[in-house]
Amino acid sequence: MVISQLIFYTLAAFTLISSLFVVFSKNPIYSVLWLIVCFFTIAGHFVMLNAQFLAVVHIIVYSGAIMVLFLFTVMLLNLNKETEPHKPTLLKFGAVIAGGALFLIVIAAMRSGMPAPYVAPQMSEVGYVKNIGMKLYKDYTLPFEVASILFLSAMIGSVVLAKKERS
Amino acid sequence: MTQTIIQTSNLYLPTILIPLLPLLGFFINALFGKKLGHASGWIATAVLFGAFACSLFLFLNLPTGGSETITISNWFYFKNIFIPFAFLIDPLSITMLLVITGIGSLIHLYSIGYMHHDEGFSRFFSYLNLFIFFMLLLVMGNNYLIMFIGWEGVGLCSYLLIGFWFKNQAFNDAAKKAFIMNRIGDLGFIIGMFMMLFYFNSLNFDVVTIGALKLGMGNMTIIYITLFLFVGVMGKSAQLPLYTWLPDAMAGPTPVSALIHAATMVTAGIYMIARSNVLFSLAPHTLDVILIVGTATSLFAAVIGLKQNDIKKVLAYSTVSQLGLMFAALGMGAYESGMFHVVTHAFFKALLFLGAGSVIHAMGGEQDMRNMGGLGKFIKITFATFLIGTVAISGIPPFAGFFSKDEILATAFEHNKVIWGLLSFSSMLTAFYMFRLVYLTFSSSFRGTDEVKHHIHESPATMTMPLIILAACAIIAGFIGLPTIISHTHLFKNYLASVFAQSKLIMPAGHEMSHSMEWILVGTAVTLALVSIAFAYQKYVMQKHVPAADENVKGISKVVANKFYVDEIYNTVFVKPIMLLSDLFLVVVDKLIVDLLVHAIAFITNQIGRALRLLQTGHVGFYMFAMVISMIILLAVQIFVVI
Amino acid sequence: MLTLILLLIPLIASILVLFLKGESVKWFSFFATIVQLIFTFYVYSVFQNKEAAKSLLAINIEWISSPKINFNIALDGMSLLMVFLSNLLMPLIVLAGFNRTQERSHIFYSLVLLMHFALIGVFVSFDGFLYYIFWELALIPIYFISLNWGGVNRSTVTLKFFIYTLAGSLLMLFGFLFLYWNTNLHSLSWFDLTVNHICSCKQGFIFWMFFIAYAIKIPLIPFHTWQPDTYSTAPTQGTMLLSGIMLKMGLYSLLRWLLPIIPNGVAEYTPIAIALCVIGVVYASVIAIMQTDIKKLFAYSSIAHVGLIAAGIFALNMQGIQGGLVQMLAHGINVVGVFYCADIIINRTGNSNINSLGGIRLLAPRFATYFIIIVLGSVALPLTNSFIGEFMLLFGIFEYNSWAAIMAGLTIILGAVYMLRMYQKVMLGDLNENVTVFEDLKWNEELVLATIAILIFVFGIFPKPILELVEPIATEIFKISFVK
Amino acid sequence: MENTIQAVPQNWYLLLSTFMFCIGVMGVLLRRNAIIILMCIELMLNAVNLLLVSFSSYAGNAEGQVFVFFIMVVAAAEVAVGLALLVSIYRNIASTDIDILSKMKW
Amino acid sequence: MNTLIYTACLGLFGLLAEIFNLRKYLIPIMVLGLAVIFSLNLQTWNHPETHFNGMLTDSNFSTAFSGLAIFIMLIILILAGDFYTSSDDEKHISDYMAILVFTLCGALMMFSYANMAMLFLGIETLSISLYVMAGSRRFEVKSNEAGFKYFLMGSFASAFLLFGIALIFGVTGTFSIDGIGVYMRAHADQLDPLFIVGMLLMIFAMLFKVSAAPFHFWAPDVYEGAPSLITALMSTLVKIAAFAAFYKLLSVCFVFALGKAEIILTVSCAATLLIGNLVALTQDNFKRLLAYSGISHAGYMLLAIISLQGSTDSALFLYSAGYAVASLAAFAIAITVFKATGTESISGFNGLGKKNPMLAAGLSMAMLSLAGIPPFAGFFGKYFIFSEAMRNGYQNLVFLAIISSIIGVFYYMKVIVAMYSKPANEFEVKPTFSYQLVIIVCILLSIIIGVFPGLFTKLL
Repeated sequence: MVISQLIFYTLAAFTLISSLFVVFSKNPIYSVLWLIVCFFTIAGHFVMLNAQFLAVVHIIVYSGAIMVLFLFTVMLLNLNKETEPHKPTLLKFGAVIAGGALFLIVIAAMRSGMPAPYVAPQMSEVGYVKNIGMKLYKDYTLPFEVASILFLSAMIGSVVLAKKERS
Repeated sequence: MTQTIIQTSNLYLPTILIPLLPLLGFFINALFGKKLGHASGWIATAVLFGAFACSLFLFLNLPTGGSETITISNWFYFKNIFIPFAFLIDPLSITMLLVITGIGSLIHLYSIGYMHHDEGFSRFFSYLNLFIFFMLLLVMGNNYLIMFIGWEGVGLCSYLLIGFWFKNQAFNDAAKKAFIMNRIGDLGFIIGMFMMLFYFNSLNFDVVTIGALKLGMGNMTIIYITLFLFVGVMGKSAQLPLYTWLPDAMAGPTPVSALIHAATMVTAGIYMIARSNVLFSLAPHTLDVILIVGTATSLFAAVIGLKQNDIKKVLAYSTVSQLGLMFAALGMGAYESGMFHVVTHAFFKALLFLGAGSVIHAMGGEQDMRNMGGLGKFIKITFATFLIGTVAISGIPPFAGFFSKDEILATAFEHNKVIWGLLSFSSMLTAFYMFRLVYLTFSSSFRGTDEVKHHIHESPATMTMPLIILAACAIIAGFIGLPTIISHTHLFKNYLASVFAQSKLIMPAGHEMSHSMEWILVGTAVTLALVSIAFAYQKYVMQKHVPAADENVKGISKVVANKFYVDEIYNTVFVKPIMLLSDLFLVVVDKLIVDLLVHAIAFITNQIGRALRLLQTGHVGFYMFAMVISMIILLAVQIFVVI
Repeated sequence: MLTLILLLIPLIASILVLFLKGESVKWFSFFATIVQLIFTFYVYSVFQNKEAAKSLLAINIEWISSPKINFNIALDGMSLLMVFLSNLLMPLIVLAGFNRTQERSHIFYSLVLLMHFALIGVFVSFDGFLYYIFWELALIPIYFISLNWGGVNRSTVTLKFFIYTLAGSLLMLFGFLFLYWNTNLHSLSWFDLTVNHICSCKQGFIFWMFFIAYAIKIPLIPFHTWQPDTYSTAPTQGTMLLSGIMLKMGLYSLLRWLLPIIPNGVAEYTPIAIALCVIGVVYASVIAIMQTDIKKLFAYSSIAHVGLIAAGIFALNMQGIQGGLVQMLAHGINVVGVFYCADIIINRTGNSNINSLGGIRLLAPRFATYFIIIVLGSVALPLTNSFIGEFMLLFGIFEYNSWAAIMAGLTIILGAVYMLRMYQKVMLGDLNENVTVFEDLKWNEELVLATIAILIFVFGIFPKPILELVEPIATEIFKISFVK
Repeated sequence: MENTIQAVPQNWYLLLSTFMFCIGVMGVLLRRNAIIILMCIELMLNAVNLLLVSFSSYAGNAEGQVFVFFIMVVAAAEVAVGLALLVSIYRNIASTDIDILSKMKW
Repeated sequence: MNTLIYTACLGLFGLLAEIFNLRKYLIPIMVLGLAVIFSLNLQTWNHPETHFNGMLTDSNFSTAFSGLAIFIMLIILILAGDFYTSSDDEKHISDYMAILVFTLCGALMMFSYANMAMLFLGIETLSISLYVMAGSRRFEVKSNEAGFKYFLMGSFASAFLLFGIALIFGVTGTFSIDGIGVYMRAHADQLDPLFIVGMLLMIFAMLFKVSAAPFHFWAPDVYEGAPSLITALMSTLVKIAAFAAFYKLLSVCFVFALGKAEIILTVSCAATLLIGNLVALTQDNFKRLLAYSGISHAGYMLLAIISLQGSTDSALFLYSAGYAVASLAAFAIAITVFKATGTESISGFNGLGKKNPMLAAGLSMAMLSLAGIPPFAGFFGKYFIFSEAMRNGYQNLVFLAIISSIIGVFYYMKVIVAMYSKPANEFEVKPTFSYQLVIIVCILLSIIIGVFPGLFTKLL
């Protein structure tokens, strides 16, 4: 019990710290790296929540694909230095306050409705590949197929946009 | 109330012919005038003689004291109010008809000569015919609305005729002034009619009379009605304070002045009061007002008349003064006397105007008496007839004016000594300035240029004939109304008795005046007239006094010569402020307040748009910031304020 | 069915005319309007036969089921009067343009005929929504006519006009929507609305929604500022349409869609309405006195006249209503006449300032004659068409309040002042140096003016048929509005 | 491991993911570098993922986890397109500062 | 269901066309294909069905809106032929066509979704395609900027949508909209706060998608920067799809919970009306003007959303149709004029009334329809929406809408005034055949809908 709680708190702390670093790092490269850290911690959460398959996919997709893409871009555009001009302090405060306020408001709104800590089913098997596969390929066939259209569109789009040619 | 029965009376045809003939004449002249040339004048005159014949027929065939209503059509109606197009033929209207058609046809005849060289010859006659048509409608209608048609119609014709020589803007101004002043009165008339409609549901004379009788003596409603009607009368009959248009109206051709501004139109007011005598009798306060206004006008105009040098202006003020006298008579309830004076005045004033016209004709258009003198030798017929007219107006027996004026003065003496005094004084002044006119014009030697002197000639027969006829009438017309001291049968009074019978019942009859008293009054009046004539003779014939040139007039004389500056006062008090108001409304209210408000709304809207537009900074960071902030606020409000 | 044909003739003509070119455009439009006029007389003859009229004149078919909107057109005395007025004026308006050249005249006449269609539609609609459609529809052609063929400064002026009137009508739309959902029948049929009144507590609100719309259209002060500019900027035929027929839409609507539908609201606010109207009468008359632009002068005079009509209608009595109806006809004819005269003058001299005109009568006596007749008609001289109407209106106002009548009656005096002043300056006197040549009337101009002059007298001397035509409907409106 | 569900109340996950989401929002508002903003959006999406998985696991409902797949798909697609756009912009203005992109305003 | 599949196939065909060198015939074939799909789509009329285990439902609502969307895309494709004429465009034409058709796929999903996943994917398919299309003029900074702004804000908003979906899933345990609807009905009087927050976050996201204030900021910039044809697409298809999805979402999932969102919706509606119309007053760029006008139209359509308890779908559809045809006509004319004058400013229209009266007349009618003046379709749309809102007791909002309509007329008229009363510029305008066709068809449709609005009122 205590161990799993401990793991949770540690992971949660890491998650938050890393995401804060993502936001506050001056150098984009650091941000990317902190984001990768953050993704790993989230994958850890997934494992904690019996969603092992998802955790794996998460690491592959995010850390493996998306973050590589980010890194590529940062490198490609040669952004690995602190070129970013700073916003006025007032706006910075504003942004922080806005983020905080949003958090407070949402939390306050949800406060009374939080599901009471309850004992979940002894054995949660939903995260197993079998279950997810069943869901995905049985009920969610259409979205699955449609996602390919989305991908196709995004793919062509990216090619069209990023092609380097000038007539 | 709806009379749709086809009239079988033998009076039907002549009655409708009376207005139709002039109307026909109008159409012929208006449509084919150019082609007809001078024949149009004869046509116009002929139709009037026809109308006169018809009027005579009516006069002869209407039983004494009888009256006949001739309904042409049920003109229109609304709610429960029916307005028929109908004519009322009774002694009062016949009297007026005879005067209008009779004098009218003479003046038409005269105009043929007078207007001979004018390029608007046929137009002139079409207007004259149209005028007669409206005047006839005015006196023949059996309800106030028909009367009002005539009332406004004559105003229109007066406008057209005063401004007959439309190239001259001063004449046009005079015409416009006449029309507008009349319209001021007309508003009063209309309001009076509304009150009648409101209280009696009808405008027919008989219905209104019955209704008024039901309301009884001194009822406020009737007082208001009569006061409003009197406002109308003031405009039409040129009483204080709406008289200023009449002297200006002399801008029109002289026959017009004779016909419209002396004999007929301006007496419409008297006719109207006589027609509604019962109403007025029921409203003693109104009568008092009329008496005061009439007396004041009479005196005021007479005073101004003293200092006028334009031959027509003198006559115009004399007309105003005489009208005032008539109103004084009406104001004392002596309707017959008023009417009587209308008739006699019509003759001698028409005569005077036509004579003046003849003089002007002879002088080649010159109207200023200071440039005349000694004309008696050149134009004898004119001089003779003019003199008759002057004597008549001055009240020298046995000319027509004496009888009618004496009657009024006698009534006034009975009624109120002060009024009598004032009216007598006014008569005296009349005699003075009329003889001043005669002396300045006809006696002593010619003061004008030689060129004019050679031009002087007697007028053609078409002009002298009417003069002679009118002069004859001016002599004898008085005999239809001999005073009681001479004869016990007052023909005129008896003829109209049926019309005023009702009023006589209402009004407290004055006690019969003793004969000796009457003789004294007659004597006084005649003496006063003779004295003033003598005074005029002394001043203008003996001393050969010629009025000074305008710029040399000083002091009170100047004030009088300038008509007490009434026009100027009106100009400052009414006209200028309205013009100022007009500009004020346009510039300040319309453009500045109302329009600015409209534009301000548009402007403010636009400015808000401009301000809001600045939110769209183009910075995507700001956009997202704004989104989040508004999201937070909306969430907070939605969740915490309401739930 | 007949009503529908009446409605369709101008519409079809307006489409057909687009395919024509040159002079044939005018002739065709004239022909169409004359056909329409003749047909109107036929419809009138049917109307006289009460039994046949019911089945022949009314159409009521469902157009939209929810919210319920019926294509409900019919003719009653009041509609017929207005239709008659439009159809009478339309040939004159078309004819007036015969000796004028316009660019793209086929579009111009198409718009004119489209406007005609919309106007007829307004007058025959008995469903509030349908009425509203036509009301708005009428605005579009006149806007484009003014915008395309107008004078100086036309874009701002017409835009103001458009937005102003549209603002009013949108408020009216709101009023209609409000009425629809707040009456229990859920219908905008005139027949339903007149029987089934909305609760008195809400009538005051609706009154303002409608009143502002109509006050802008009529126009009453203080909603009038669009009008003088628009009248003087629009091409004359446009001005004739606007002043002759279009502003009658507002007055007609007072009688059709205001009085019988929200009688209590009207009764509640009638003092304010009358005050506005009467003040408007005096105010506009006084302004007209000093106007130097001839078209603006007529525009202000028109404000005064319609103010009087509106005041009479708001006096809420029989003679006021009836007089208002009669006067609408009269004013329509007269105002078209005066604006046409103004156009003839401006067209020939290129000048609209009355101070730099003068002596035209010397050169064009026939024109002068027609002009004075029309002027006299508009100052309501007895035996001209506007006298009876004005008389009844003033009496109506008098019955409501005698002081108001005296104030409104000032129009009799002031009207004469500004009209005669204008006539004197423009037509009389000696020739002004700006006016050296002035051709007398052309055949089409003479035809138009003669027709107007004849109409002025015919309706002035024989007012009874018109009064009888409108009497039943006036009685009905009166009854509906005042039997509580 | 399976016991996490019993040991940690779900509220914590809710709190955690909300907090993370808000950090993402804050980052978006705070930064001017487009790439970092993109990453912050990824952060927000991951917060959602976490929430969905936690709900899914606690309720024993696999749908939540399936949905996470779609979010990943979309995230990937978005990143691809976004970075492509970014590259194309960078070629034109040689910057990834979003505040320079304000040619169109008002 | 079939519609979606066919459309996807058509998109794939577009991609393949490049390979088979069919570039020349591409657009005609695509148009033809869409026409066929349009007619096939009608088959589902009155055959409500659910497909793919509750992922997709065909209903009259979805059929009607799908038909409209297909029609819009058809028009856009017809216009595309003469729009993409530069050599750079020529090269990518099949890509563009495919992406456009995929956009339509996204829209179709948004009409017929029955599961949050489908909604989300539909929105994203639509959006991602549009990010690309908006930025497709990649050598123009404006286009870049438009694409990137749209992208950034769009994905930001998507995140909120997802958070909302997640919360609702947490409470209801399902992504099926019917399932959520069942929960909502069962707990209507005592809704879990999580559910409410989720709902509100979703509403925020949808308000963003429909460009309602205060989430409208992206719209003007993106509309201005995007290629005109894409602007036309965004202001018609995208807006309508977003509204349809919004409507469906609220009416199925949240109808009884809307009391908890009333303030947000009302404020947003009012703000949208005012901001859209007021700011539009000050615009000189025609596309930007239409963007603000689009925002104000969103306000009117939000009125239909707010009063959806009274099932205002017919009114919404009528409004959408009227708005779409008028906008398309306006854009078709505007694109022609832009090409001729080389400027997108309103002053580019100066003197069009003389230069080309037919174009000017067409644009005038389009503007009048957008301004909501009878007898054009725009008026009836407005009328029905106002009427429905009034019925549901939103008098004040209707009044505000009326006021803002008055303001709105002003800027529409500005264009008309420019065309008719300003001196003409030096240019020659001659629309190509396809543009003429589109203009005539759209204007005629606008009038036909205006004359027979009854066809639509009981449609759904």
